[in-house]
Amino acid sequence: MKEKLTEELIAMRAARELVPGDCCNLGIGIPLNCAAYMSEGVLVQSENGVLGYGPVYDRESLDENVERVDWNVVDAGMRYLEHVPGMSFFDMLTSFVMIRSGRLFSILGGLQVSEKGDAAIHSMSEVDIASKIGGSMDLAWGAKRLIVTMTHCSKDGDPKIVRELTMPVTTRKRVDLIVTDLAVIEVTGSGLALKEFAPGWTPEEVQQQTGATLTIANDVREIEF
Amino acid sequence: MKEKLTEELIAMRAARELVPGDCCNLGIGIPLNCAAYMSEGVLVQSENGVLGYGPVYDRESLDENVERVDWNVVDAGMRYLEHVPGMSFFDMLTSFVMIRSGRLFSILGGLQVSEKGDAAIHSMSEVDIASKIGGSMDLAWGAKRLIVTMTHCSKDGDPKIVRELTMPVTTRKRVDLIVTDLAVIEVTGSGLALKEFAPGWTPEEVQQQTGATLTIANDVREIEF
Amino acid sequence: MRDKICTAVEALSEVKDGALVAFNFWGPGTPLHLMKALSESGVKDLTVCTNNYTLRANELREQGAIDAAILLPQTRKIIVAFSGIQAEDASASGEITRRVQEGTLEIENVSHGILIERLHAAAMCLGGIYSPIGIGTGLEEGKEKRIINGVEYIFQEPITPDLGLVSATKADRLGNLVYHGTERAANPIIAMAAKYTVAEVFEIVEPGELDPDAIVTPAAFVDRIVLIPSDDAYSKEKRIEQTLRSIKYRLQKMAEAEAAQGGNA
Amino acid sequence: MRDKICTAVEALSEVKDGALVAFNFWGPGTPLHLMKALSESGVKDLTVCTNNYTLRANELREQGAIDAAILLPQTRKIIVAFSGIQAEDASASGEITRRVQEGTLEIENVSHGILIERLHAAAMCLGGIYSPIGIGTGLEEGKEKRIINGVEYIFQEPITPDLGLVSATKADRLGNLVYHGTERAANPIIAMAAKYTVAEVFEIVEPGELDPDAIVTPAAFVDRIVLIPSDDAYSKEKRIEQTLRSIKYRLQKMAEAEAAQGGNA
Repeated sequence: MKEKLTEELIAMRAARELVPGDCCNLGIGIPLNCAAYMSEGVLVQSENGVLGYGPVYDRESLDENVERVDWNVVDAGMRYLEHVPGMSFFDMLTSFVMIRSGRLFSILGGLQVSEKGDAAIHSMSEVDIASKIGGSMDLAWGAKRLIVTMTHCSKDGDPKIVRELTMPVTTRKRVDLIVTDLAVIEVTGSGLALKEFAPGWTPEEVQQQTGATLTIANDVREIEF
Repeated sequence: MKEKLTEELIAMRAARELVPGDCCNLGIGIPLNCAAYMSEGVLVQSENGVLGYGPVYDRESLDENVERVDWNVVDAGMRYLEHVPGMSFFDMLTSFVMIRSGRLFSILGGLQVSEKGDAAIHSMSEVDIASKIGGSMDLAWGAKRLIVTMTHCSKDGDPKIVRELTMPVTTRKRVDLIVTDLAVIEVTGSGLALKEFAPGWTPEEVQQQTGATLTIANDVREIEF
Repeated sequence: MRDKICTAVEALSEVKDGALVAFNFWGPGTPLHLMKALSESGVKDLTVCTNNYTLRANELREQGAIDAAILLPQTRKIIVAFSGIQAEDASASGEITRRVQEGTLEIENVSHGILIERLHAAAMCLGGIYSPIGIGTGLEEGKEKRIINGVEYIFQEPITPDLGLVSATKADRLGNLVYHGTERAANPIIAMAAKYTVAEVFEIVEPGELDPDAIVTPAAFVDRIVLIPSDDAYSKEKRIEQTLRSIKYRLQKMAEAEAAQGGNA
Repeated sequence: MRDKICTAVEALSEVKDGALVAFNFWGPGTPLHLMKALSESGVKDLTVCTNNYTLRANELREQGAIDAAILLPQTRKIIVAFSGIQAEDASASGEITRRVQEGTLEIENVSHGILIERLHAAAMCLGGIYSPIGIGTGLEEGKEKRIINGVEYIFQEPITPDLGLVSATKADRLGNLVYHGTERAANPIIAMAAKYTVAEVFEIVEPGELDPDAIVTPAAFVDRIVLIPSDDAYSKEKRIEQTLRSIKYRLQKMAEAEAAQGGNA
């Protein structure tokens, strides 16, 4: 039976889009795993007001490190951060200027992406009254390059790459690249271009699991790790 | 011959409007003199980004103090400031939030004030092409209380307090108090109220030098020093 | 000199029914001491504006952890960018659902950026702004739109808090504030946007002890300073204890969920 | 790692004709080294956006003092809040008058607050804002106005600099900047608003040497860092000398004016 990529491998592949000197915000879910695979010199940002953070304390070991942890330093997902040289703290106004103005790559999780580059990223809260928009709309709109990482299909096997979104829209026409457990797909002005596929899979099999038409790039190839 | 108040005395009278804890911006000209007469505990602001400054270096003695002067600390009028406890530096965005949002008293110089509380504060540049608006419009609009200090009449003897402005308008309906070398006049919803007059003058004499009708306050009195 | 230093009760004594109150809720930098005091103040019909409205589990709340729902009985409207309202272990969740359905509670969803730009628009005394965020999404419903230089924008009104509750590391007696780490977040913007700003701090020092280049919120923006008592339920130490409890609780829940899944497989 | 550190010539090599360039001009915090380099770069048709356009006297200019008019031959438009253009001792003044009259130079007058809010609107990627400043004054001419909640506002478009020239005390190698004193002024806002930001600094340190709480402009906003050479005409020492000369000159002029008045009396 063919294996799909693990979340770790999706994150590893997405992280490779960045080079030292780039600044980047990582959304909740798969994107958070990218931090471990980033080239040294990529500055990671979090919307509550920090740029250039490095390792994150392991939640399991936090109480063993009570003396060492700086309890005033968390990322947007409330993970405690170690101090690293070159880190800076700032207010949310500065943070959202940074986020909107095309200076950051955004790697975000996705619920659905359309062939036009629309994306459903935020979910509604458990009781479906209040939303979990958070920073996702700003991050998606303002990114230098918007990379969505997600499983290719939902748990029920429905394609998450579709012609038209059926879920609440987070952003319109902003997705640049989709990295899934089956493929790397570029969103172009003329639709979706399959650039890479997971080891052991074929472009045709990827198309079968996709709810929109893929054009096969001339240089399509297997994802390499 | 009757004396008019000196610029120093105008400044002294205007400074008395403030109590410790108040924050205040002082415009160029007569208002700058107010600093010397402020109660301790009044925080003086300058629009380039400083709050809570105290003594200003005497220009004549700057080169004797080259070692002591902090060349990075000036007010809007490019006067070098001594460091005092509680001073803070900030950017112009923060400065203009402070200026606009009713947290500061503004004491500004005036070219003309109308009976409606309009004021001409900024002049045009020497060549009459570019303006000297600076921070005056923001300071006038956003002041907790706008106090205009000026000579009662121009050098040519024309009244500077008038029915309608004839000079370029800096602000409309914002002046609260006018302190001149002849009088202290409140701008009310129903016109100008003479509150105090210079020692040796009478309300009638002040009216003669004024281009708009003054109502004489019930408690009108001589300015006391 | 007018003394800005007082207790939370004194600082909040003049807050009126119907006030719009804003605070930062994002781990460090959350004004828990003032939120608690506000919940006990008796004011009602509040509009609560916060970046995050995340409910704590009942078990943690019983141990002293609080969240914005401590104000829920006094709240008629919530303006929020991110809500974490978990039905299964936070009973306030049911109350929110019920009250929204019966029409006694309104929720306005925004993004973090929209929340901040609207607060900042208030600070600058603007009448409104054209924001690019939310075009083509549910957030544009009922809003005025306008195309400027070929780009579509949504008109956003400023949010002017009547009361800003702010959390900072230190204040001097004049009201200058410094923040450490990510506690800064929305605090400086709330201090500038609010008509009346109360800051809770862990330490008060004399003027001159704070580096004038490092002061983030200048004294002009702070109306009252409240020192958190060392034996307070929201002292520095107590907050760390609550954080550790909350992390353990979350890990335990995750372990339980995994075990349950394993059982089903 | 991409190195952001380079010379002024390298940093400005890709600036295009017609660019909108913004810089702070307010004593300390003025990017004199970069302004000089830009004046020698050959780019033309610039729009120059600065808080103050104050001309230095010829005598001081001859001794090395510069002002925004060093860019005048390359400038087609000036956006400015405060102009000090003294006809009698600054010959650039005559040039400005002549060029405005012949139509080869345009001047747009704003207030300091309007300049800053328009730069900040650009930083936030807004389409425009409704500002309360200038209602009933000459600044409302030709502008769209709107009444919101009973208050009248003027529509202001963002100002987006193609090039931001910034002056700071120190940078680290990543581009994080710290400012000292009132040199801060408009610099952090220009850094955020510009599409391409070049910072001149007096010192470059290693990452980790700047306090993360005290960094004002985070590295993401800085594209190039230029260290001012110690033998530069705009080194720290040379600036102090120029300042002292300028103050002496002003005092001397005032004394002369008083003597002349005395003679007339």
